[in-house]
Amino acid sequence: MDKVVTLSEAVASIPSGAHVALSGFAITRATMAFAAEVLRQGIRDLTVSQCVGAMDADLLVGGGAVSRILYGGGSLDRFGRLACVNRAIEEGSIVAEEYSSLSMVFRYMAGALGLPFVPIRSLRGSDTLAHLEEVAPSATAYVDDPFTGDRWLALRPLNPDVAVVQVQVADPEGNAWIYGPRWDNEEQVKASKRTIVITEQLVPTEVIRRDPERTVIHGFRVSHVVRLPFSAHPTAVYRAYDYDADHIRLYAEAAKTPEGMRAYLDKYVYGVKDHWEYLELLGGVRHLTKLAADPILGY
Amino acid sequence: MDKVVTLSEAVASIPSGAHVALSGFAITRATMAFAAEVLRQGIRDLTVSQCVGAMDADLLVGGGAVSRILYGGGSLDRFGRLACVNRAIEEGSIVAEEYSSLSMVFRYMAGALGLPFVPIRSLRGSDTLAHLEEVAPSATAYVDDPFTGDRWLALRPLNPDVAVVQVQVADPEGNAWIYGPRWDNEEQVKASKRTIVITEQLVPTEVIRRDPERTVIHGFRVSHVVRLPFSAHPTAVYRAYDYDADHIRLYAEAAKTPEGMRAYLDKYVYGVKDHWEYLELLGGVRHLTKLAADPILGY
Amino acid sequence: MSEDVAYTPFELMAVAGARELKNGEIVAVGLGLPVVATFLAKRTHAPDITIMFELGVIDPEPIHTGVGLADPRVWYRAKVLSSFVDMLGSVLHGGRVDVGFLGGLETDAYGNLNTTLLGDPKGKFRHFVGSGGANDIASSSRRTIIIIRHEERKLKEAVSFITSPGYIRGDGQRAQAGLTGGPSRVITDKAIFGFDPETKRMTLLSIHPGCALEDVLGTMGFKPIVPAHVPFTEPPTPEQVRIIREEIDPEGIYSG
Amino acid sequence: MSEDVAYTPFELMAVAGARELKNGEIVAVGLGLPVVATFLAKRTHAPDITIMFELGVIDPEPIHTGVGLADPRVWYRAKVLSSFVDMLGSVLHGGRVDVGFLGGLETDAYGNLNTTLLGDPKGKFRHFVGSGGANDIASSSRRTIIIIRHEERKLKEAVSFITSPGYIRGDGQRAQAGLTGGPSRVITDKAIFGFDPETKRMTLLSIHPGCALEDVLGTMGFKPIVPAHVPFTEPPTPEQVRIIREEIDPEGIYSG
Repeated sequence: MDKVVTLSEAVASIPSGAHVALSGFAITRATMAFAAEVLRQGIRDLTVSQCVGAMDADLLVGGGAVSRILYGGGSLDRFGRLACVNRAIEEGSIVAEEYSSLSMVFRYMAGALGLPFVPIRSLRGSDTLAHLEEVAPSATAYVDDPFTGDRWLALRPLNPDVAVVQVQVADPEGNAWIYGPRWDNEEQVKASKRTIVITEQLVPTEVIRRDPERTVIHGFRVSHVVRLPFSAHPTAVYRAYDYDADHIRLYAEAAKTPEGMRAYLDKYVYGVKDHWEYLELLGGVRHLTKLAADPILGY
Repeated sequence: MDKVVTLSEAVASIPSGAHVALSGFAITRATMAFAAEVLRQGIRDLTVSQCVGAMDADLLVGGGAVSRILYGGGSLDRFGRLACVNRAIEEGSIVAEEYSSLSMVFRYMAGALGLPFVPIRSLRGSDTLAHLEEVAPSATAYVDDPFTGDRWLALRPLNPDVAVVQVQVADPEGNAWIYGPRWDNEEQVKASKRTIVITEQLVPTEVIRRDPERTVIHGFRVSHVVRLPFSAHPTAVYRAYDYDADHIRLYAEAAKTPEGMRAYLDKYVYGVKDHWEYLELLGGVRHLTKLAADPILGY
Repeated sequence: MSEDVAYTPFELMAVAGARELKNGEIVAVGLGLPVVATFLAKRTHAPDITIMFELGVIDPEPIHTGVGLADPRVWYRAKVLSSFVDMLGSVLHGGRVDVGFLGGLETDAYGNLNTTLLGDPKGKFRHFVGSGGANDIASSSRRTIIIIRHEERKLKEAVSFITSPGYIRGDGQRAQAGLTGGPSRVITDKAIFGFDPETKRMTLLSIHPGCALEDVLGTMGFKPIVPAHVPFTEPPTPEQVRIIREEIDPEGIYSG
Repeated sequence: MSEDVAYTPFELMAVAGARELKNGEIVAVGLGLPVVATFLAKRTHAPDITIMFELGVIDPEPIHTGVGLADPRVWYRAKVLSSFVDMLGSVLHGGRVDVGFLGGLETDAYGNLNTTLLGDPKGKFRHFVGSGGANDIASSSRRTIIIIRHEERKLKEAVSFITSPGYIRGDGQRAQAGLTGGPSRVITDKAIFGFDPETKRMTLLSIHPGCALEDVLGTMGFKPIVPAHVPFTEPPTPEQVRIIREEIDPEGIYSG
């Protein structure tokens, strides 16, 4: 079944208020083109989740599309903080459920495996848990190990409405491969009601059948497949292109103030019709060619 | 760290009474050379486990090395039943904890992830569970979902003393790749205290670093690496060699009676000094060449 | 028309099984006739079916017949090669499987399946294959379809050992065990059965062409619910028979 | 001898961290000095160390310095590229990690770490990176080593927010939270600290060459336990400094 559509068609399938799991990790495989299109379409009141906060979540929060975030903390690595997310938390303009990387991925895993809950050693004794119990009292509970009687923290399964995942290779059905570490992406996809795959390379299913051990996303879980080059820009896609350090610095500087962020959005999100215009604004083929990954190094 | 040893050295590390998780599934990637060497060394009183019983467990039981088996049922596919396992169960000469494939792999998974227990929907309402509660009262319990109050069956984590896994590619540290479906092998390795890797191909770590997404067994979990060709014979190793249908038929016929099994063991296990002599007894290179897998088909 | 087509009872069973599958459904299958039925559906009215084998295989396209799930022949050209946790965990236990397709040594009036042992579990018995993924599939699929030979010893009032629960002994016992779903059809070489919505007892739905009601009832170990009017099963079409014989099971191993 | 070697405070911290690692140990590290220290140990006295990054990376051999764990530069030549569940689940929560190597905004007398916020959690505060895998590593590693700048605002009697628990407020509170392990060392640019076996309060173990006790105590926000005799920290060897400068951090990003 051919599920290939344009980015705007895929984004249009997401209603305001939906829970969207994002594939980004800091400055890599972040769903940037997706986030920009969400803002252009005026989708609002989203819940976004990911184990480690990334630039995609920061752009969505900066554009006012998010009312709740579930994440394990995050940054732009050495480029700086997730300024928009942090400011929104400090101002109380979004509700932030803060976890750790493992407690987030265990919530996705429980959702994926159909477990009613999952016990975990993390979070206990921390203010992170104390804060979480305030903002999301139904996300955690305590359970006694029926074998030893020991008390354990239990996490509620997480089942997002849709996972949006940036991959290197996919076929028209949505069967997809991810090169490099996959962090929480497999569990996000398996826990979500459906998945939107955004891929660098679109290949015939014939190619998938040649190396099926690599297929970490099953086609039947996928509702839309979008083939869009540099759709994670300015973040990196391993074996495809490197992060655009200059642009991330420009973003990090702009995001420090609401005014700066406003100007960034006006120019790079609202100032362009779509991702193709965005790429031209950056300098088109000439600029993007500089980011192409070395085939051996992968960056 | 170089962990490459001979099969007999690796087998000698296993004390009688140990719990050994085996990588076989029916007639594929069964640890046959390992099982034969266990019998030749006179190791006894083993507990063996695997999600689906395979020819390796049947040979070990037929040779009297097993006192307890944990498995989800099994057969030699269309070649017949696991005659030795079934006979031992019927005679009561071994204790059989029978599960389903998922409940077995969930026990391994809980052991791998350090979960104190794992809830599951399977087994309830079955005589399989009723029987399990008799022979292994401490393997299961009931737990209430702290979020909904629903009652769930809970499984105790499983942590075998050693996993023995038949792979296609490994390096001297034990980093290993498995081609084809991996069934329960990843969870067996991660749940076990240590792992013995038996590989068709021994490659430099340099090769592992070229395709690290394939590394499903981490070197640090491995105590011994054995490089031994056709070490799963007569079962199949995907992309290496096909199963030896004639030999499996010969085995299935022999295994139907204790006398037949005795004769098989005397000839193919005790009648040879080691795996090399076994391969010569089969007909050496000339016979084995017929089993070599087609590079495209994988069998 | 199709009346003219010669077909074997197994071909009819496979076709009847295929008809139960809707396009787009996710199907968990063991080997044998269920595979023939599912591949037939995928090649005819249900091209978007997803076929799943428990050990970690999705949508293979075998060109040789295998001896079982462990045979690399049945993995050929798969889209996914993964693991039990992926298939039985994230697909099945995760609630994604629409249909579980099962066979067995014996089934009973409430669709319970026995693949474990025959005889007296406490005394003398003969032990067989056991569950594998069957119990998991029977417990977590939205519905299950049972394909079994129509013999008195295989269709009993109560199986001697419940490996995979159907409706247990009726009376909401399946729900009390925390299970939803349950068997929707039992397909034999003489008839097709469903289950009474209230009592969950097996109910005769159709009789295969050429079989008589007495023959159907006289060769089973219990009395199913028999409605006033029982139609004949729709026979296979020439195209369905051709696909089975030429494409799916040319060696006639499962449907010959 | 080593007295002659010129080294930066960060190089000394990295070397002190490396000395804490035994050969064959499994080490979970965040980026920065912990990585420099771990790579140094692996290239010197502990070649069989296994290095793990939470997002799914084991034993990489980077040839370029990365900006963070998400930078493909730090994944280069890894032996394993997998996932959070594999690393933080089966390796860390599964009980295989010997040492967790952590940094933070601030730590305190009981080795609790704050990477979440500064200010009043209930009122005006500034929010930072949060936990990532830090809380998980602090909760499930056999022991943790903390590397942090020696400043009054970073070494407090009690952190303003416990992101990753050390011994909490002492008195067996860590065990009461169901946790074993805990911090074993705190390495700053002026001294090395351990924890009192009984009270779990931070205890001065050694002072770096060139620092005075008054200087060490005068620049921290609480009073650690100070034994009668406090030795000087062993300085880096010329070889250790060479390896850091030429092989591990040639651009001096972490240790310059």
